[in-house]
Amino acid sequence: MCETMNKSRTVCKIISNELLTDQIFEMILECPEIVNEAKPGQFVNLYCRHLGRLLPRPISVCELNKDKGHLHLIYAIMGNGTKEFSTYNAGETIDVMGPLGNGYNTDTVSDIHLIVGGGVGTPPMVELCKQLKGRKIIVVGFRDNPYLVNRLKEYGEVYVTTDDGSAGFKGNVVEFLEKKSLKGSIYACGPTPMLIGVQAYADKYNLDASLSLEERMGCGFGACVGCVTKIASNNDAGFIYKKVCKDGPVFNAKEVLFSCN
Amino acid sequence: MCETMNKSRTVCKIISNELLTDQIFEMILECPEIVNEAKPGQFVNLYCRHLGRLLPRPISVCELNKDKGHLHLIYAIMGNGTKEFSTYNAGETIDVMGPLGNGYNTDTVSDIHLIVGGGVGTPPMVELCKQLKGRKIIVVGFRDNPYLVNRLKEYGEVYVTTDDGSAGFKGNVVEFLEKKSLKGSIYACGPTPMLIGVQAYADKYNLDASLSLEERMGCGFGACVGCVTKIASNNDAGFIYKKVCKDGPVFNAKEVLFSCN
Amino acid sequence: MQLNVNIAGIEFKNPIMTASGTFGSGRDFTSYVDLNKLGCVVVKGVANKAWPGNPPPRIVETYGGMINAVGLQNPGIDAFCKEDIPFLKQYDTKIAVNIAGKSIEDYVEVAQRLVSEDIDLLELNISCPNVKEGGVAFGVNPSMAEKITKAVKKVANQPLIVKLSPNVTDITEIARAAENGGADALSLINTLIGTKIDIHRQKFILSTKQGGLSGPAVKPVAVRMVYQVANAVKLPVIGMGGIMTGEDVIEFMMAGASAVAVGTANLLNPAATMNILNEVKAFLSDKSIDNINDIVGIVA
Amino acid sequence: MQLNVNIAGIEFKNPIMTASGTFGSGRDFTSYVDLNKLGCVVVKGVANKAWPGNPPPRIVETYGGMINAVGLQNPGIDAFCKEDIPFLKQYDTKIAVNIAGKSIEDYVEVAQRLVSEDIDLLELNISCPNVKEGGVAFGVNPSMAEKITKAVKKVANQPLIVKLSPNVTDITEIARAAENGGADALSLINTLIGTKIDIHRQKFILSTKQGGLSGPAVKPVAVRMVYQVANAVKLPVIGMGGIMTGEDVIEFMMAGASAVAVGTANLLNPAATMNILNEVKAFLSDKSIDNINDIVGIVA
Ligand SMILES: Cc1cc2nc3c(=O)[nH]c(=O)nc-3n(C[C@H](O)[C@H](O)[C@H](O)COP(=O)(O)OP(=O)(O)OC[C@H]3O[C@@H](n4cnc5c(N)ncnc54)[C@H](O)[C@@H]3O)c2cc1C
Ligand SMILES: Cc1cc2nc3c(=O)[nH]c(=O)nc-3n(C[C@H](O)[C@H](O)[C@H](O)COP(=O)(O)OP(=O)(O)OC[C@H]3O[C@@H](n4cnc5c(N)ncnc54)[C@H](O)[C@@H]3O)c2cc1C
Ligand SMILES: Cc1cc2nc3c(=O)[nH]c(=O)nc-3n(C[C@H](O)[C@H](O)[C@H](O)COP(=O)(O)O)c2cc1C
Ligand SMILES: Cc1cc2nc3c(=O)[nH]c(=O)nc-3n(C[C@H](O)[C@H](O)[C@H](O)COP(=O)(O)O)c2cc1C
Ligand code: FES
Ligand code: FES
Repeated sequence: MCETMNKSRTVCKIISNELLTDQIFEMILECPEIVNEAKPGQFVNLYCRHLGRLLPRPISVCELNKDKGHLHLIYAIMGNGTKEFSTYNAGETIDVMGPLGNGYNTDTVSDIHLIVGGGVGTPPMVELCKQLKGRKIIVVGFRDNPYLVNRLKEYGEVYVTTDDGSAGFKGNVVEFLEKKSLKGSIYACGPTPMLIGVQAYADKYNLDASLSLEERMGCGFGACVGCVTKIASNNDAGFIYKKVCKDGPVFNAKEVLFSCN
Repeated sequence: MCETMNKSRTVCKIISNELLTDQIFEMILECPEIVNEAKPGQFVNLYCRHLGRLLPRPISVCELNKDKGHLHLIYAIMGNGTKEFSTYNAGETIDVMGPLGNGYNTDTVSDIHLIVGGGVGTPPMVELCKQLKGRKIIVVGFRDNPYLVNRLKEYGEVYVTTDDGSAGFKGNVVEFLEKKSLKGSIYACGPTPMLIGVQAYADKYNLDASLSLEERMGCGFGACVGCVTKIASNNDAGFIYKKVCKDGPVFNAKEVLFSCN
Repeated sequence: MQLNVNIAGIEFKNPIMTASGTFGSGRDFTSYVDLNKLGCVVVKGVANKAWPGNPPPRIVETYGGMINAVGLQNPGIDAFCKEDIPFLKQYDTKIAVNIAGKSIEDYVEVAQRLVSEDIDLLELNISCPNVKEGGVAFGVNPSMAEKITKAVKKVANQPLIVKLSPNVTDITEIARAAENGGADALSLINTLIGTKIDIHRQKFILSTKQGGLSGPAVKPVAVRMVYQVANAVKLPVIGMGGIMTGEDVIEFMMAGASAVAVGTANLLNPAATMNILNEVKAFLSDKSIDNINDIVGIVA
Repeated sequence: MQLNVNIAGIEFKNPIMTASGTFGSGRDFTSYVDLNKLGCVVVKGVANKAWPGNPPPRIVETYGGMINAVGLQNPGIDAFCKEDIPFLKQYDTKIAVNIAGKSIEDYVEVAQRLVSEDIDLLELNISCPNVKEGGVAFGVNPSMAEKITKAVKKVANQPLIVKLSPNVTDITEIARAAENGGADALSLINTLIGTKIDIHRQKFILSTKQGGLSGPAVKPVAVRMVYQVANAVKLPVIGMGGIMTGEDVIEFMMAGASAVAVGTANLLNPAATMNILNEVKAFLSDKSIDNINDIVGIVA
């Protein structure tokens, strides 16, 4: 538990902040303490300078460069906060807190690791692939423009899907898993509809699956009980709310109850 | 009237922003349009970047460099907004609106112009002295550290007063006027207690006096009716409220009713 | 793209109005704003006689907002009719006159005086927190609100908007009272009562101790109240409170506002209404929404 | 420099408390905050039984603030007594338990259950806007407020703070009702009801449509209400609503608060209370104020 609790808000230097592809940026931060501690699947809080925007923006650890003490983050412009981040320049600073949450278990022994990323759920897969031992099959889906594909290729076979068929398989990642009937221990991160599909797939073929969830956050470190998700339980209601920021963001697929379940 | 009404908020480049003396900064902005139009005694609105701080900070025109299109402003750190300004660097930008208000009448023919500045009421006196024709006696008062004295010396005899006697005459500017029984057309800017003293002095010796007033502003261009001051009137109440930002900030001393009058 | 909206039988070319007291009668804005492009100009509150307003300081900044205690300084209805109506009639926009008063008789007198003037709407300000002697009392008490609405409606020649106070336990109660009194439309919110202390001088900053809070800080409260009121009455609702962008306009309209008013934003940037109008248009065209009326109250 | 304050007979080492629901029971803060340095920890609202809380999304950002609709998720009083009280008793600070309920009986049950527990104060939350079935109704109706205060006071073994809602026409009315009911102190403000719409998806962001607005945006309303209440009752007042800095603490105390609670700021920076405490000390020493109690209500 204490891996989420060590660092308060700190000021970090921006090493670079570059456009990767349409609306997608990579920001590299100098923060050796965070890098030393962080695990794949954990995230950091980024804070805006616009002091009308008080709440943290949670962004997953994408890659850790322990030698340089560099933290790589990849983010999509989704609203005003991420738009603001995209205007930051190298040499400037940003307020960061982390690492936060519980990441993926990277000690699992499995014949095949099935890495499944969708959209901005893809970035955390880079550090995960780096740390996982064994054979990795990597399936990443995008609406249109794929990114990170070459970086992922260093760690295993990579399959790309796009909604519009402009690159790789036309369709979504779950359709691709079915089509190729891929089996293995699943590690997934992406939009909720994708995670629901992955959960069903894992259930159908009785595969282990770890899902990284998203929810709106007030604090990111467990204090506000804002970021909850339904987790199956034996109580009367059949569920309890657990905190995505602190109990997750990675949960066992077996225990997650999506609201349409 | 239309001199106050031409320019909306514009983004200006900061040429320099340097500490002059304890808590006092000079900011030079590149804004040829404003410089071309501005008159001594007018002011500009500066806007903070901290978007929790929405209202303008009115700052007087200190000096106009028409050749370069440079506007010189001198400001004291008085609160969070001016503290924020003091952190800005050359090359960055700031939102500015102006010139605003009605400045001093610089066409007055008078044997002697008596220029009286107190504290951060001193900066507007630089451009005023530059533009006024005729003999100028300049009296400037400070709590302790004087500034701008050398720049003012280019335009006339300069007398300095300090509250603590650390430089020049020990006492305030009005005491100095009395002591030297200085006479002439008065142009004054400074804290309210000083202006009240100047008003009384002008009245006693029947001198013309223009006073530049300060009030908290919501807009700076006449829309909110927030920045009013009591002006003598023949109505039942004996006064009407006029807008400092638009009807002033410079008023004839004869018509100003300070609240302790 | 259809932007025009209809409030109580008056057709605005677009839903962007100015909030009373933040735009004067438009004179200070002519270099920044083409008044012809506004849906409606709502003028600063005007009373039967000239009012001096409160002593300064009248304005103080707060986090994401401001507090004002102007206290309805105004030249009185006669001066207003003589100077401001002819000025505004030069422009192709609608005119709403915001009425201030200290007693029912005061309000009625102003409405009466406007019977034969060429203006489009009346807005009854029963919610100004900055005048001790009245106004606000009408806005927080349902039976008073109904009574004053009735009295003004009886003499009024133009459709009557009643402007509601947010400083109440249940705004729908006051909204229904105004509806029962015969209001043709409702506008909300006026300012929230707030204050700020100068901790160095150990005193209130405003001469009146407290004043009215406006600006983006209050928007969540305003949108909530617009939603509540739009779902409680049949009257068209004019939404305001913290509008800074075109997206804010869309939010108010989706909550149930048929038109909106821009207030504090005018003070921070005199060209605000024009920027906001452009942003509204851009949003609609981006989402392929042909008629802005289609989004009114779409969120339920 | 004397920082200690006394609330209803309980001596705090300084006036800095945590606002209920923004600090859990302190566990998530131990790496950032030395709990021994706090005047008092006010824990997250606890009910007679475990409550699940509202579905997500529960949180949304607004300009200078946030809206929450947590809905008082809590493990119930038994789990709380077993786990949280022993945890907090490790520290040299005071403990206030914030009580949530849906009926008078619920509230009474929790107070009763705490009679023999080693805690210092009770805080009665009759102002949570996020639970449909009750709570808030007690906070907006004076006779209900008095009744519930009386009922809880009758069984309570610790001094009773009553926490007031800002969503009322006249907060002094509710304050006096709580005083008449036997409250030992009052705390205010709870959150303002507000909402935000996702204009792209055309729906409310929060699962409950509306929630409670907090953060610096609401401070002017909070300071105004603290001033009003402190001047209307004899009870000590605990001020909160948007405190971000030591200067904000001073402002609340000058308005009449005998102690203050830091809420949303804890979420934005877990070390907030410690920074704020240092800023308070710096202000007092800068102004040569020896006893913080000397500034309470100094602005009149
Ligand atoms: C654990 C976690 C890890 C994430 N990792 C990444 C990542 O690596 N790369 C990436 O591009 N995005 C990631 N996201 C999503 C990212 O946090 C949001 O896209 C971002 O907060 C949007 O902020 P905004 O100001 O641009 O949007 P706005 O809509 O303007 O934000 C308003 C508020 O809503 C919150 N919000 C909006 N969308 C989301 C969302 N999808 N999830 C959580 N909060 C949201 C914001 O944080 C903010 O408080 C992650 C989210 C979570 C919960
Ligand atoms: C016409 C005019 C010309 C001025 N010229 C100069 C100048 O040349 N140099 C200079 O140093 N100062 C000048 N001032 C004063 C300057 O505007 C204030 O010191 C400044 O606004 C304080 O801002 P702050 O954020 O640091 O203080 P804060 O107290 O944090 O400001 C909070 C709010 O109060 C307002 N405010 C606070 N003090 C004053 C004040 N004295 N006058 C008006 N508004 C105030 C601010 O604008 C802001 O809206 C002038 C004021 C006026 C009205
Ligand atoms: C400086 C100022 C003056 C105001 N004067 C009036 C007024 O005369 N009559 C009125 O009904 N409302 C008045 N208001 C309230 C506004 O019309 C509006 O209801 C409120 O400010 C909320 O909108 P905003 O947040 O966009 O400013 C005034 C507001 C401000 C800021
Ligand atoms: C996430 C969150 C949860 C809250 N939960 C409670 C609660 O359980 N009981 C309560 O009395 N107040 C609760 N509040 C209200 C706060 O205690 C406080 O009154 C309010 O947030 C204003 O203070 P602030 O602006 O400093 O946050 C909660 C506030 C927030 C932001
Ligand atoms: S974001 Fe606050 S508990 Fe998770
Ligand atoms: S500051 Fe708005 S009228 Fe002067």
